[in-house]
Amino acid sequence: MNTAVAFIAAPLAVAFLLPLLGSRSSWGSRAAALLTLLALAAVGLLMLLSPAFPQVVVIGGWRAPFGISLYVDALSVMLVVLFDLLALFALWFQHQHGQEKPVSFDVLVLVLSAAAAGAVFTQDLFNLFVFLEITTVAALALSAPQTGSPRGVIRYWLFGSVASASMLLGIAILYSGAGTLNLVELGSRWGHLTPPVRWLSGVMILLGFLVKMEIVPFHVWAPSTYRAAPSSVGLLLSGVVTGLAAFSAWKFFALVLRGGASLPPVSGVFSFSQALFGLGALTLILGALAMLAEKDAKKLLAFSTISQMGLVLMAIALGNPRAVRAVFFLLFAHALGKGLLFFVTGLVVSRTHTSEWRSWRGLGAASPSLVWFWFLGTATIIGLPLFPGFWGKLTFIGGALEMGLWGRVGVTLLILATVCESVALLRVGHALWEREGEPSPHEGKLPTRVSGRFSYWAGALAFTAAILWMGLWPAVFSRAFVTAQQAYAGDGAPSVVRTSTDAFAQRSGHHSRRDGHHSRRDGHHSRRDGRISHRDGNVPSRHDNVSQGR
Amino acid sequence: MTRLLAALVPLGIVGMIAFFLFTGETGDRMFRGRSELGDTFSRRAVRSDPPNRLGPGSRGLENAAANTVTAIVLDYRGFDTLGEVTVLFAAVAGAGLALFGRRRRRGKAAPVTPSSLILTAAAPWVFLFLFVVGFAIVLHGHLTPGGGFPGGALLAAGLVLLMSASGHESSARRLHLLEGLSGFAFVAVGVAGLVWRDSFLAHFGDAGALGAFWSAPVTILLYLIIGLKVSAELTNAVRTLANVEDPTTEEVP
Amino acid sequence: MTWIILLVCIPLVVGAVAVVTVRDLLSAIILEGVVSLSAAVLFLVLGALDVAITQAVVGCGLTTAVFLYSWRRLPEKAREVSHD
Amino acid sequence: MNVVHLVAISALSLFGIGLYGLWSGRNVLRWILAVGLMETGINVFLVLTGWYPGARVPIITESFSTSGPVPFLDPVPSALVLTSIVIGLGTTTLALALAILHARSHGTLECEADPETAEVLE
Repeated sequence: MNTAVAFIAAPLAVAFLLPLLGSRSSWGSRAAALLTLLALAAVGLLMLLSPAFPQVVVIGGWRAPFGISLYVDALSVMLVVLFDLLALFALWFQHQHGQEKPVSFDVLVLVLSAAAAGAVFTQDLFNLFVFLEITTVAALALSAPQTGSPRGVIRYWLFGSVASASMLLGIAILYSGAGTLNLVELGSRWGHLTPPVRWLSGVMILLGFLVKMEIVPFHVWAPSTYRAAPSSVGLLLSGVVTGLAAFSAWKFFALVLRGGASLPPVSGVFSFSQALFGLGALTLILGALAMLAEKDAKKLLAFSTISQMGLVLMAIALGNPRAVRAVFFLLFAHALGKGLLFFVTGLVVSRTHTSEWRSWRGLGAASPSLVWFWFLGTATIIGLPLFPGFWGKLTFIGGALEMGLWGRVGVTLLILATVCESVALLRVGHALWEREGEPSPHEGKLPTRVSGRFSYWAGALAFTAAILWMGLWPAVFSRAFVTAQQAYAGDGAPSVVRTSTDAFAQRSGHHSRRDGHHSRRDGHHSRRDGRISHRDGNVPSRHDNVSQGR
Repeated sequence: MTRLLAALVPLGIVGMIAFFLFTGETGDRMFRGRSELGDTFSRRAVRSDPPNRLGPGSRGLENAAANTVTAIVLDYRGFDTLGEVTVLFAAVAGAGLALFGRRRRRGKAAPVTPSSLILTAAAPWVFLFLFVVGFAIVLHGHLTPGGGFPGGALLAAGLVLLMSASGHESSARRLHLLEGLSGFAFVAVGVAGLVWRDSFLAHFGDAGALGAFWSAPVTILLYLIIGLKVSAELTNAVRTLANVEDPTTEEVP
Repeated sequence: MTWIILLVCIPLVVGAVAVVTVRDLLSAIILEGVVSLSAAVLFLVLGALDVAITQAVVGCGLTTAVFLYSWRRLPEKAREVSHD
Repeated sequence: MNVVHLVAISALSLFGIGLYGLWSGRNVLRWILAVGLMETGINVFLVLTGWYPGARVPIITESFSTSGPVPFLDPVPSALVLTSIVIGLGTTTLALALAILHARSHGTLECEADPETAEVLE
């Protein structure tokens, strides 16, 4: 069951070979890149159909604490398929509607998708760092503008470098304390580390993730980078790079920090998770407010991403089963909705050559479908009932209300932010839709109709299908999310190591497979008194974190 | 004022880290040096107990590279190294994309350095020297410190020198060929491990005797690949950075 | 042994301070090379030979070379440091 | 306080000096140099986590005996540092390309906040 390796090895192999076809992006290199991603997405979907999850894939034949192993479950395969499809779409869009790019563009998108798959699957902290580093390098290079000022990207590089440095220092401190790099083993040794080691490494590593997630004091790089980057890259930055950072942050938080509960409280007043929750809430509300004031559509979408990531961080910090499922739902909903919004933005920008959304007035008259797709993306993000974001926010509210006062404040902020976000996004949609008033500045000089092309309908309908599927039939997703949440929260994840070790003893060097028996365990242990515990008390360090210390 | 703040905040951060790490129980536990992980690797004892005598000539080991760091870099944690090679590849490709994104380069690119007579005369010999030393370091990576990365860097230095001396850039196509094929070969070795040992990047074949030149064959192969890859990559990086057109003479189509 | 280790730390730290304080950018690049080289010597003294060689060749040699190559391609005006 | 701590303090001060360099200046090239300093500091720190007085080069020779403690420097951090050095070279190359782009479009390496992009929340 080494299929999961293909998601990393195949795009890399193709990426290495593509420059041999010439330095300009040719028909052949485009086809190779697109087909690779398409094939991988198909393989992923087939893997989901035959549920042999979860699997542990051992790399190099070395069992888990010694070598690097990949943990492959339905959730991670779904995420990888999502990332591959987004990468596929970004490439397709760039070639169909964007400016001509050299072959290194295709190469970097492939490398990005390989690294994203690696970071999703890996169970090793340093390996995770390496893969995140690859995504950062690829994203930086992709978003460097060929004309105009690269200042936004330089800021991205600056923040990214400091984040990586902080993360590496955290890893060094953690290694010197715990003597291992495997996430699961780190989690099981975490309780034996001294508080300073826990604090320093936890804060420094999470800082690295938070910068890449665009959480508020560290978000400064994002808007200008999104503005300078082509829309196809904006889609990748928002859906893949940021989503990946959020997923990795969750993985670290859940596996190693044990939901933050094992960190001693800062002062008895608030705990580590509460601090993270506060940061997330700040990000959520400030991002949404900034959207209202923003004139540039790409930056508006950047602030929307920031706001959504704030919500994701809040859910990560809450850490109860529902909130964890909300993390997954929100990541998927955000990637799909934001992908569609960037798609429309990219099309409009390729016609009008401006991302000031007020000057987009009247474009929708020529291509009404454009407006509908914008509204569809908006509905997905803000969470209209029966759209993906709805399930995310509903699960989040369910999780938050279990957590007492903090949760209720969070829900209030979420509602406020959703209102701001809706207003901001709908205003742009309205500008596209508007026919009356002063004549559009693009009147007459633009071939405004974009909807006649095959590539347009193919891309837009693919997104629509995915959004409708997730919105109307979330059961498939929900099942995978519940399984993953239980595996990571309970005995599942530690036995990732244990099982592969056992299997190793029998058949040296081979991968092993776990049966999904833990998925039958009930993960809901919410109690009505506002304190909850994930397991019934037998793991003392694992109890409620956000409401702890009140 | 900002300068003072800029000095005080890092000072505070570093002071805090140092204070917390060096005092109390943490201070006693930090920097003890050996880890269980490192010990297991050093004893080649991940799979089973090593033979009674682990030293030069021991056979039947799980990894016969005498240099433990090499054993970790290319075998136990070879996946990281694949990522590392990819970072370099992505960075060089990205530098190219950022600098030459939309511009078609016209005419001949600028020479890397103006060549002088002495340089032209000495270059082949220095190149030969660097080439031999570079390959020696690459091929002895499993026995002695060094290996593919520094060796590849020396090879690159030789190539760049040759480029500078001859005054024209070496054929981009040949560099791309080396870069692409060596990268592909790394993945191919990984797939070969998948085929023979049922695990990606697993080392196949007989590991040989510890300390012998012909031991750890896959390690030698991978370091050779890495050496070639790194040299192509770095030469390409220098070529990319050195050939940026002068902004005054540049024409934007 | 201890003294050698501590002796190597001096150019490391002093060089680093010089990198961020020296006015001329070209000198800063060269000083960065000195810092990298002292780090390589430190690795050597500590017994991490692999790291020492890689640091000397890649971290010191190549990084400085890449810096200098891009330095040559910077416009004259960009090489100056503004006086604040 | 022994020699390990003094070297660790030098490593950490390299990290701090790099931070100071990032904070105090606006020059892109200086930023790249400062990040390089931070990386060097972390690399030294990382190697140090595997070091103890008397540690030997982790290469198996005649004198290695399977019983008793392994006399080597912990090889795992060394392997990690190798990776980190090469990654550092990669990011530096890319950053220099960005610096050249900056010099091309602004004629200088001084990276001021863009008035165009400096708006809400920035």
